[in-house]
Amino acid sequence: NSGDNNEASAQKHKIAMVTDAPIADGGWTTACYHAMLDAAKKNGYETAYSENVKQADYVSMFKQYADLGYDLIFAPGAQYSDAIKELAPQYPKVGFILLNGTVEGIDNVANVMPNAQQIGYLAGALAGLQTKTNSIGFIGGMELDTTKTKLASYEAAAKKVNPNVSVTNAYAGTFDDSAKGKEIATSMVSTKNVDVIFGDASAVDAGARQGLKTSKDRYAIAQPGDFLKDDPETIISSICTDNSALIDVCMQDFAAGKFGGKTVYGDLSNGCLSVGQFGQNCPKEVQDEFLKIVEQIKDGSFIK
Amino acid sequence: MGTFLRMENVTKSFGKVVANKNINLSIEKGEVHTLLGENGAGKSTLMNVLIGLYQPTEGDIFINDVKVKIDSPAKAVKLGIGMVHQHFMLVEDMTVFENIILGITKDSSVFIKAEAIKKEILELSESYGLNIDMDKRIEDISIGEQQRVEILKVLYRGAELLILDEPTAVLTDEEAESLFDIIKRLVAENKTVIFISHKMREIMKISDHITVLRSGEVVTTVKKEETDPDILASLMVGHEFVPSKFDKPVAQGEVMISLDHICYHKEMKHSGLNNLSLEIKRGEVLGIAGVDGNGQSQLAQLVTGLIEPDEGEVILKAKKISNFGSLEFITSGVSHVPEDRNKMGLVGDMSISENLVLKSIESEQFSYFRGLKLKKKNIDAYAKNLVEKYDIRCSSPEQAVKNLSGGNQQKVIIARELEAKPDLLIAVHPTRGLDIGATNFVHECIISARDSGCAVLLISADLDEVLKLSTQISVMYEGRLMGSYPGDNPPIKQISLAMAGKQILN
Amino acid sequence: MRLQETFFKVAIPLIAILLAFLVGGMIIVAIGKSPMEAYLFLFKGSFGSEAALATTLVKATPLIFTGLAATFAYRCGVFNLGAEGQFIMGSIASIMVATLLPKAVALPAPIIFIISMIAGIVFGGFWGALPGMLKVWRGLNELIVSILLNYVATLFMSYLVNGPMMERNIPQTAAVGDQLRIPLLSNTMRLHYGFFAALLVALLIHYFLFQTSKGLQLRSVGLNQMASKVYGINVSRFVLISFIISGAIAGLGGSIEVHGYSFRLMPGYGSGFGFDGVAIALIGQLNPIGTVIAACFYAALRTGANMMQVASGIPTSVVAIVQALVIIFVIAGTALTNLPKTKALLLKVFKEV
Amino acid sequence: MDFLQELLTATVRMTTPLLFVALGELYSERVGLVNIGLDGIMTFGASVGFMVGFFTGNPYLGLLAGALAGVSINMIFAFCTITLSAEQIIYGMALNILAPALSTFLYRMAFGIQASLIQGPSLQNIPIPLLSDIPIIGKALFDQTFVVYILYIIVIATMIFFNKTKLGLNYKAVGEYPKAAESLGINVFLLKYIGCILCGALAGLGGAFLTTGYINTYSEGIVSGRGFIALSAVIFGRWMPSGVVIATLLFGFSDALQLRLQILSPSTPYQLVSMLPYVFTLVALAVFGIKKAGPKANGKPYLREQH
Ligand SMILES: Nc1ncnc2c1ncn2[C@@H]1O[C@H](COP(=O)(O)OP(=O)(O)OP(=O)(O)O)[C@@H](O)[C@H]1O
Ligand SMILES: Nc1ncnc2c1ncn2[C@@H]1O[C@H](COP(=O)(O)OP(=O)(O)OP(=O)(O)O)[C@@H](O)[C@H]1O
Ligand SMILES: [Mg+2]
Ligand SMILES: [Mg+2]
Repeated sequence: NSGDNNEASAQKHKIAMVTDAPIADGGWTTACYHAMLDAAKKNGYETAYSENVKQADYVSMFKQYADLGYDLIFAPGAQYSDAIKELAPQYPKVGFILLNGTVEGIDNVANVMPNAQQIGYLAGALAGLQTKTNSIGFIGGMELDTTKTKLASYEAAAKKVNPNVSVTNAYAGTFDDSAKGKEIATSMVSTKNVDVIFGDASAVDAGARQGLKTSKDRYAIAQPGDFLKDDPETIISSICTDNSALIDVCMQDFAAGKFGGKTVYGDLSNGCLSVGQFGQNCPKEVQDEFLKIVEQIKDGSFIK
Repeated sequence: MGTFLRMENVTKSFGKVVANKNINLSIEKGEVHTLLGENGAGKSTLMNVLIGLYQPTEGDIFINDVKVKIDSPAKAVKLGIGMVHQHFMLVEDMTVFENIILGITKDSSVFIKAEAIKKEILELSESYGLNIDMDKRIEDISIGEQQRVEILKVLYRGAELLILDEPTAVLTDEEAESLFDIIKRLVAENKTVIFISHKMREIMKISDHITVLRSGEVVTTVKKEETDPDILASLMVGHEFVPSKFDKPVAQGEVMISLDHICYHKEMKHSGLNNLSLEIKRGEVLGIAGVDGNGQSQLAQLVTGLIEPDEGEVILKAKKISNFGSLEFITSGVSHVPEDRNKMGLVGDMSISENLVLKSIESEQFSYFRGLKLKKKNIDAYAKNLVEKYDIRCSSPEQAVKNLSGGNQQKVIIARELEAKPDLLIAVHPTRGLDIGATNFVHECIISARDSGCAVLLISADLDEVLKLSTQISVMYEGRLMGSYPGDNPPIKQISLAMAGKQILN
Repeated sequence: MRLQETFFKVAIPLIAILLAFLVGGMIIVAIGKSPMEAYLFLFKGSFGSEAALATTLVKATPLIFTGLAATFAYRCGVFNLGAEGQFIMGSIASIMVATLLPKAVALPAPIIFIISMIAGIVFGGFWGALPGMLKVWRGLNELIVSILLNYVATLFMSYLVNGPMMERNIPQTAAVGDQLRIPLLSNTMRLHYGFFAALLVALLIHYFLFQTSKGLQLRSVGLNQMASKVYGINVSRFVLISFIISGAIAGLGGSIEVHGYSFRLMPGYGSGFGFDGVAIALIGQLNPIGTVIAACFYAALRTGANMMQVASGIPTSVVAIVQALVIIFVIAGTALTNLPKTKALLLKVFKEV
Repeated sequence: MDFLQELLTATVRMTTPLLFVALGELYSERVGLVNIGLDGIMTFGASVGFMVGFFTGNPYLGLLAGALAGVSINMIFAFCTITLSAEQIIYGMALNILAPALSTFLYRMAFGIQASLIQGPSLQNIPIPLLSDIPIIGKALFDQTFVVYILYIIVIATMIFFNKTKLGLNYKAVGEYPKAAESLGINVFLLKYIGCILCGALAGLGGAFLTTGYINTYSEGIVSGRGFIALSAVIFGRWMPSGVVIATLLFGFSDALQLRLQILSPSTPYQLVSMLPYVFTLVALAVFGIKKAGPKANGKPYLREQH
């Protein structure tokens, strides 16, 4: 039976992910799930997941996995911090990986932080270069901390490369109503003549891209995967976040017995962040200019 | 003439209640066959079996000697059976016209050809003397008018066999007469009628055969010529039956209630009140005769506080009412037997005992601390007592009121209202649907209330009843009172004329 | 006869559950898992241990409150589909009192706790009063008003959680302080006393509905408004008050959830509780005690399902399918026994036996 | 000008799924069945419609499949509430649990967990000559997909059905007083089943429109409460086809407007702006008032041989 701790660890390590969204949201959650799968494959872990978990149930879900002898528990968001804080001390042998959040002072918690600022810079710079109407948009799902950071740096970067640009933003209030994404995009186009949109709202983004398609010369910057083939006309490029590298680091730490108590950052320099393929509607000049800026962002010289 | 319809060993039970037991009945083509029986004897149930609303637990039905299985009313319609139900089958939110044409498949058109059908119905209603405004909604017309709609409905369908379950309960004699004319015409056209009524006079007048039911079983079937009302009454109740007679002393008591030039929506002739004044003294029964739908409902609602007059004053126990609302009237000792027992008189889903005590539940008899804890034992005992006293036929006082027969539902209301020992009793069609024994009993109750000093306002479409009980009689017509007549030796002719609005006396 | 009837009352739901498991089992087999193991975990997860039982009862607590709120309104003949909004408003009131009041004035914890409960009751009652008032005074359909108010309450909570009451850049409010939390039964039985408060409220409502005059009158209003009017009952007042009380019950449920279990508000808080409550009230046959039992049943399915999902790795969707099947079959089973035809059949069978 | 036209186009687009579902509910409620499982039926229609559209490459087949899927899942509701006379609210809830779960299950069986949402074929707009050139409203009303035109026809047919036909009258009578209807030879059970079939088909279509006509992907939260809004719209529309059209248009319009306001005033918290459609409706309701209570027998189980 899977409840037996020693036996289980003697065989194969196990990692479980708990998420409040559907695992197949075609955005953030799916990306995290695939990251876990990739890292698990590399390190020979068994995986499990629980989706659509309500916030009130985080603790009991973590606990159930811990009781079942899981070695690592992966929590993809700052909203899991409290639950981890409550439970981690009770299960010192279990490693908790917290993505996008920080819990300090507990040894068996590893914080994993893709650099949201860099993501915002990348998207903002590209949008600022691409726009012809000098009006760009940003769609958020919920007002998460990382979302706000991305928005702020998106705006800063865009203004830096194109001082005349204005940024419009909207929150969908959901990550999974793709129809709403379409409406937000079309209204951004019609009210503010927005021509490039960067979305941070999973399934909503897919809808937004379809909204953009209804007018001419409107483009999207996708994330967190390289989604170009989904819509090569609308997408000019993707800002890719590869969390698997970060989870991989955690797994290796775990094997080496030095897990936790620290924050693992992910950015352009360690390959966690990258720029995806360019779409057919992204002019060569823009691409060249942008790639230069990517280097500046990487070495920290873009905005100080 | 052969046997048109035959029921063989029909039994119908609802769970443990056996409503019909081994019924054998044969009905000839072109006759009027009357079913007679006490309240709860099983008449309606048997007819509901015939129309396909209920499935018999056992037994067979034959039409023209062919065995039929009537498993739905649709089947019954196909077999040419139509029924006027005791509890109306009218959709309240629809107009009279819409109710009449519901379910009709006379022509094959998809759309409703309103103009043509209306004309047809109008002709029909005129030829039978059943006048009714076809564009009014059922909600807005009186019980009497609803009855007329029900009759029109079956007539328009042109059934071979018509079942009329107490169609005359709320009709005036004159209206009943025209219904009898209709029935005669139908029979002349070789149609068959099953008629249910508690009124002996009507039964003796219209029937060819009479089948008496008692406790769900057939007692006997007799030819009208070979029987008389007394024999029938005894057959029905199982012992000899002598109706009571009442004297009519002149009332000396103080005035309980007086209405002074009351107006209420007087522009709506039939459902308004126009400059109406009256007073009722203790020890007096004021009978209001009239065709239902001439403002009687509004009058009853006014003197029970359910509606407020536009003009005029209501003085109750020498106090001018300023605050209308039924609570005010109830606490002043007004009891109300409302016209529509299902809608206004009873909470069908509650038990008999709950319905009996609901109005006085906060009295010391039924609860501690004005309602904080019910005295269940007292309530049970009280209900048991009333069930016995008023002869409410039920399986137990815990039975839901909606499962009682129509007559027994009425008895529950009578019991509750009279036990409150009222100073003023408003009784609207108080014996509607009651059998003769029960009717007699209710009459005795009303008179004994009168004798103990209660003032009574009796509103009834049954002129006999008004004549029998009233010490004073008025007639209502189009929202007005048409004169006042003594209860002793009343001028029946004048009253009848006044009911038709034909004569105004001073 | 009686005995046999009760036997059927118990047997039919059990058979229904078995059937639901059977159908669900086929799906589980189809995805290559073992249904026996899955169901074992379902049971283990809901009743299998003290901890599991505690979780079940803790989860049942808010559902009991929203279920009672629905029951109470239903009994007065009005549909309160707004228990979710009222629950949320009650929770908002409590979280405000519990997190802000101690900062403003120094009051002993029990006093703050009581103020918080009252605030929950008042806010919930107020949110329930709105559809009540609009129904009584403007003739509006309470169903639609209460649904719309759910959305407003949820968005209002989302606003607070993301705006003025946000804590540490995470969309959630600050937590209720330790001394304001409802104590647990014991360390092994991690069930807070709020559950017993829910039981108490259920008993009170049961007493009110069936032992007091106002309860009788309320039920009569629920069954026949016109007749109740004739009986001298002030129907509008009953409708309004029952809405307020219904809302207050839900609001109190919110307060207790905040102080007993969730300790803070966050996105998605309370979602679905209102509709679950209505279903629970109906499954419990609009009887307060029945409502408690139905809520526990519902909660057991939920917690057991979590365990089943985690332990046997069955996807959440399949778990939800099994849950829905259980509800579908159980209610269908009871409905089947209530049909006149089945009743007659049973009667016959018993006669022959 | 452009803003207005675009606002109206968005209104029509956002109203379409709502109106489909609301009409379905209208057919259900007028025959006495309150179905609160609309979200579930829609979700099932959306997922099945999407999958069929994807695998056949034909969005029209997707629509058809969505309607059929809606009908089939609603048969659970129909059987339990009509044949077994069970409580309607419970079965509505049950559909809301079952159908989305079933959708997810089938969708993942078909596609697994992909990195991004699968894209299917989508309906193309078919501008109607002349009509679509009418200023302002022309484009909004007559440069739409095939489904929207179908919807116009359904609306008109529904109005005629309820107001002019015999069957419509009988149908309404069943919702008001089934026993009376039955006593007149109307087949209550049949009409109730028809009501469920229509409700399932229309709600399924509404869902399928989301994934084939509105956008061409399926995500698990795609329906997001639209069923409940449609339910409210039926009540707000006083159980009349024309009323339902107006009510859904009001919801659609205020939602479209709300999104635009949110974009025009980014400093106002979006939650407060999002409240607008609901508050707007509440105020409209309070001002106009509704005295009607809906079909009398609505929500009540109908048992033969019982009072
Ligand atoms: N649906 C039902 N469920 C249970 N009992 C019923 C039902 N319908 C009728 N009964 C019972 O069957 C018996 C016969 O009722 P029925 O209505 O046929 O009487 P009736 O002869 O028509 O009386 P009345 O003259 O008062 O109308 C009554 O005892 C009644 O309580
Ligand atoms: N016009 C109406 N509109 C709505 N409900 C009605 C109407 N008439 C009667 N009812 C309801 O129908 C129920 C009883 O009527 P039903 O026709 O079933 O009795 P029945 O068995 O025919 O009675 P009986 O045996 O006395 O003739 C009552 O609860 C009443 O409230
Ligand atoms: Mg009868
Ligand atoms: Mg009867």
